Amino acid sequence: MDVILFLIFAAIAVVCAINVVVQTHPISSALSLVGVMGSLAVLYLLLGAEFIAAAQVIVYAGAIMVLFIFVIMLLNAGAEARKGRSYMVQFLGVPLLIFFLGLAAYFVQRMFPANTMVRFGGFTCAGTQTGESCGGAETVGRALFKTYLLPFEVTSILILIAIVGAIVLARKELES
Amino acid sequence: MMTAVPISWFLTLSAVLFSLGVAGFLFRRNIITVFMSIELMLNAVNLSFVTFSYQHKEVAGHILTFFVMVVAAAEAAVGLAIILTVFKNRATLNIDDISSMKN
Amino acid sequence: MESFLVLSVIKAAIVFAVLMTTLAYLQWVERKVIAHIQVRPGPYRVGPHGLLQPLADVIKLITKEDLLPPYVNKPFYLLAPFLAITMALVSISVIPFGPILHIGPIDIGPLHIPAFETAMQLTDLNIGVLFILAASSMGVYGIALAGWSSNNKYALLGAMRSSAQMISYELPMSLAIASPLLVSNTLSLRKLVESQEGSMLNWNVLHGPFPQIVSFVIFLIAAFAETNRVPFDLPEAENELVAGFHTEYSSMKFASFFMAEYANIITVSIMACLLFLGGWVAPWPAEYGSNFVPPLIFAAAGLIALYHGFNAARKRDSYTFPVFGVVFLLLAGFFLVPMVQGWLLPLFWFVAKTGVVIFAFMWVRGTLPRFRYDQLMGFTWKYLFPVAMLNLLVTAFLVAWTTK
Amino acid sequence: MELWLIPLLPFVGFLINGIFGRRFSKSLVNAVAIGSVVLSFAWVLKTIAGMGDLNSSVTEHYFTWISSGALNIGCDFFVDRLTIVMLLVVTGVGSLIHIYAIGYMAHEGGYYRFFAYLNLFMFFMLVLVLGANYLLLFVGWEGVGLCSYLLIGFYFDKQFATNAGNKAFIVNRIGDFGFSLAMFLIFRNFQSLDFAAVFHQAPGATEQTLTLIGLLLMVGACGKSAQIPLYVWLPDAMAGPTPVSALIHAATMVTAGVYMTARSWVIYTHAPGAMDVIAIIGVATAFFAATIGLAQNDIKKVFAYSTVSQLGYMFIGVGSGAFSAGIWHLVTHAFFKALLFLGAGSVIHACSGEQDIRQMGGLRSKIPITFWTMCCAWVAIAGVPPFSGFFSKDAILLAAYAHSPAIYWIGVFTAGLTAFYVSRAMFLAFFGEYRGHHHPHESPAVMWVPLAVLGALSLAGGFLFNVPEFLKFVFPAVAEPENHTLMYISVAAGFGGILIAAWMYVWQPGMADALVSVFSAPYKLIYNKYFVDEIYDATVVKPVVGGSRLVLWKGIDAGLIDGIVNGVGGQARGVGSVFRLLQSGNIRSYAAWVLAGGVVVIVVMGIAGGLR
Repeated sequence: MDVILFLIFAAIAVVCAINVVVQTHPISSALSLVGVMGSLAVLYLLLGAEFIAAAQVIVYAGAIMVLFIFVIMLLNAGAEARKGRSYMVQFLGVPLLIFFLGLAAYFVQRMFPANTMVRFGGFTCAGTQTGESCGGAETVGRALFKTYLLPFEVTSILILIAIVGAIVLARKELES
Repeated sequence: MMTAVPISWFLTLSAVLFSLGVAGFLFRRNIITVFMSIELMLNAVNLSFVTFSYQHKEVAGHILTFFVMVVAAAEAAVGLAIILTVFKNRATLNIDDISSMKN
Repeated sequence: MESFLVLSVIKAAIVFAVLMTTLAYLQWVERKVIAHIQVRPGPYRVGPHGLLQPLADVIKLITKEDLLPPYVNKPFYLLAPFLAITMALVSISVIPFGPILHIGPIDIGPLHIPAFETAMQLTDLNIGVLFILAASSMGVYGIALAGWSSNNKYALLGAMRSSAQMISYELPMSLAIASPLLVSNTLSLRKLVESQEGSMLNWNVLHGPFPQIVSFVIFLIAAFAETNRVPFDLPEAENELVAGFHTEYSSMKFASFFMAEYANIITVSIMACLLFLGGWVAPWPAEYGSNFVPPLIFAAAGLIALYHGFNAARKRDSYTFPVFGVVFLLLAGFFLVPMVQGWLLPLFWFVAKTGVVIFAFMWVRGTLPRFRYDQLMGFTWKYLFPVAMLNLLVTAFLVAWTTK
Repeated sequence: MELWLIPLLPFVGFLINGIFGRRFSKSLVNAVAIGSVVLSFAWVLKTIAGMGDLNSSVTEHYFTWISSGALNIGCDFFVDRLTIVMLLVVTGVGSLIHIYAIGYMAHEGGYYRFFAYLNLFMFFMLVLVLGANYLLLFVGWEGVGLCSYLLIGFYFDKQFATNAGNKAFIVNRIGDFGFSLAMFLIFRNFQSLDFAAVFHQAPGATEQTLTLIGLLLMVGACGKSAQIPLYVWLPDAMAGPTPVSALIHAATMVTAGVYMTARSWVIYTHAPGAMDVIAIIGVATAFFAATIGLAQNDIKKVFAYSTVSQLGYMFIGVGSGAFSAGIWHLVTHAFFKALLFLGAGSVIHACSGEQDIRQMGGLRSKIPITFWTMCCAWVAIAGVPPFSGFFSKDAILLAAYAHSPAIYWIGVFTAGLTAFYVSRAMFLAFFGEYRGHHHPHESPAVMWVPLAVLGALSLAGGFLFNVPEFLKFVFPAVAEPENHTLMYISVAAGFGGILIAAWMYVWQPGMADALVSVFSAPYKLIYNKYFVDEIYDATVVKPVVGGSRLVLWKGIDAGLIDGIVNGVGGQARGVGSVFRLLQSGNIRSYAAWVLAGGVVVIVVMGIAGGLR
């Protein structure tokens, strides 16, 4: 059951990711990215991270990607032009990328023996009663507002700065 | 019938997604697409965070993922604003044309 | 395992059927309500009191020519309505309609089903609220894509407007949802309702350290905007942009947008009912005779119908009203059967409360004029959002204060 | 008993006015500023009432401010009889002057700014007075310095005002340097800065240590209380608004040095050498300032030098062991000098900005209330019995006589000079006929009511507040010989001064000019304040400025530091010119390089076995 779920959504994620890369039109890429995020959300559920899954959909798919699509629609940029290709990138990038992927996969296999398994609802940790996943809103919230309170506050400042910066950048100059 | 998934599969998937993100970054010219590839990489990293979190029976990974999301949101806001401004000034989204930082 | 699957399939089928009919008939109800607000009969020809109007509409929409304009971006043009309707319907899957049922052993000839219990709900996520929020936030895509892909400036403008509006109003909506969650201290919709058990005074709108009346109002306003309804129906402001994002759509695709809108209305009304109005909880406990309210209502309705039916003045209704009257009286009797009361009464209260909220939607549509776009945005960012934030802060403070 | 409330109230006033004052109406600013100060005065009274018989001192510990190693400094407040006297003077006179300022500043710009600074000053002054250890005292000490700087330079659009502010600040730095050295020394010897601990251990320390500490403290006191050689800033400080001159540069801040010296009486009593130095400096200052005061024509300058001279008296008092007498003179001086300044302010206000007494005259009939109130201060400062100045000055002189008769005689002569120059100012301003051009007008009630109150105080202050009696148990008793002849002598000196002034400026007008033409050389000398400013400029300021310009700027900064920086930059450019070849300006190639780096890192880690 879990394996099936994993395989289905991993496949969706990979296909969508490839689509992100190969599609020429930004909107197609954006929607494929949304697909990746949705399937990742399901995988998070499989890993017992309910809250993160919900946040993934709400924040990433629901807000960030909508922003992207907005911009793409506003600029109404068509398919990208195939010009000014930098050969260095092609010749350096492709082999490097393959090598990198191979390395990563190899080390992952070497470092994580197959005896550590993921089961649905298997994510339990101290402080949660049996049956309730550790990734629920309660435990995450506790960790967020107790252990990681300071980083949390700092991120709020970060968001504020981002808002101001975005407004300053995107507003049209009044004098002109 | 419940059958479990090896944890390494998740990490491998994350690696694959990450490499795809890098590929997008390297081979795409549309600055928005490049930006989206960055988001893709971030997602891949989030997946590995959550996986490690599962492995160590720790919630810290989730917190980290949460922060990555927040940062991604901020980044998207600012980055897209920058893209808008660039498009306003140069009427292009081709990343190879935006190379005024060269010497 | 299999039993779980079978049960889920059955429940899904029931819910889907009911939902679809409701969608169809909701439109009839709306037209009737608006009509009576504007002192005119409304749909009247097709069937008694136009009761078959929805059927006719469906047939019309299906049989209409499904034209595909040139210059549209085909895949997205086709994807958009599908996305819209899916995201609208998917949130139903986590909504509880009533308490947990205990169904005794059933023996029908050969097949024997042992006693089991099941919730009047498809799935009980313990993050149900977040799920619904997520679904509603995904709903933007349908509209945005529709507007963009149909390659028409009115459509694009409408899409821009509505997605901007939905994103903007999602913030006060989420804040308004968050405060009752604080009061009932859970994210699961079922637990949410169970925390409001008892009487009217335990409903979140009245109960808690800080009655959630403010967030209830905010939630309703934001809901109007979320569903692109009057007075926030900028996306389909006929006089400005022909029909907004679904200008280029026809027949069934158009219908699916329509259904999506009504499905959203139902969803938000149910949300309001669950979050603030105590779901299927009776306004006052059964020992004070709340169980006799529905039968009385139905009986009264039946008697009125009969009276009018035998009133010679109304020729048209001389057949329909008696039928209605009898049906209502039978229903009234049905409510008194103890065996079914267990699920019928909660369902009644649930439907009643949701109906009230939905009626509010139609009432407003019949009453209020449309906002100007800048007013719309200014309203949410300048007033709604701060008030919601303040309300959330006060609630959080009081909850923390009282639970310590 | 919530001592913290006393300084906090003005601070709150400062915050409110400082932040929102710009938007407030004047009446609202007044309400906040005066209200806060008056409230803190009321709280002082309540505190005193709560202390019963005031023989036991009260210390309140709020929190540990600094704690590092042996250094452990708490934020403590401390009240004993001495503190009470200071509190009453600061808050009482302060309140009166605040009220006066309403009228005086009515037509000035930066209204809210002025009152915010004034409140801030009150806060720091009260911290200074209440602090239970040297560091907290120093905090207030620096704070009042800051406020004095801000308020002297209040008319920051006038060059001389800003210069005066800088002068005050810099000269005070010298004194503060001495003070901080003294604190280091105290901590090194007594491992604490708390008054209680220090004074408990002080008798045990060797005499030269105590003398050194005392002298360094005295340097600080000289800076703050404008004693030779650091008095030069005070006359220029009159560039500030007159209420400031009255509050900060006459009544309260400048007496901080005296307070500090009296507070550390234990140290001084065990270091007689330091005390002698203090007494000598005091008498010298008193005499020189008085002589300068003889020839000044700016009414505020006259009173400024008179302030310096009176401070000298206080130093004589504390220097000759009569701490209580010094504090007594501090109190009475606060009354009559504040009154003199406020009166001067009222006169200036009346003559619409005219400060030169040669341009006044005959104002007695035009602004009678101001005249009569100022008369009170006049008789008080001239030492006419039985008014306040007479008592305190006499107590000091008697103590000085017991200490060394020479100081006494100079003091008496100075008393005569004091009487003379104050009378001169009064006669020139109020008698004869009006020589000015503007049309004088009496000040509003909000200005003359405080004058009247201060007038009553300077008349009756002497026998109303018998400070030495009040402080009997705080300081060691000094043998004050009941010597009536000495008393008569000083009184005679006072009357003599007045009579000579009357003779020169009322009965025989033109006499003064004749004298000036006769004694032109000494007149020029004192008219130009002994050229002290010029001397300092030549000997201290110019060398420092020139040296820093030549050595520090041209040599070290431009030569050495910039050389290093530019050198590094040059190297970097050299290296960069090599790597610049990599910079194609193509983001994606950069990304490719980053990827290459990542791959290398992974490989290295794998080889090194980091990835097990």
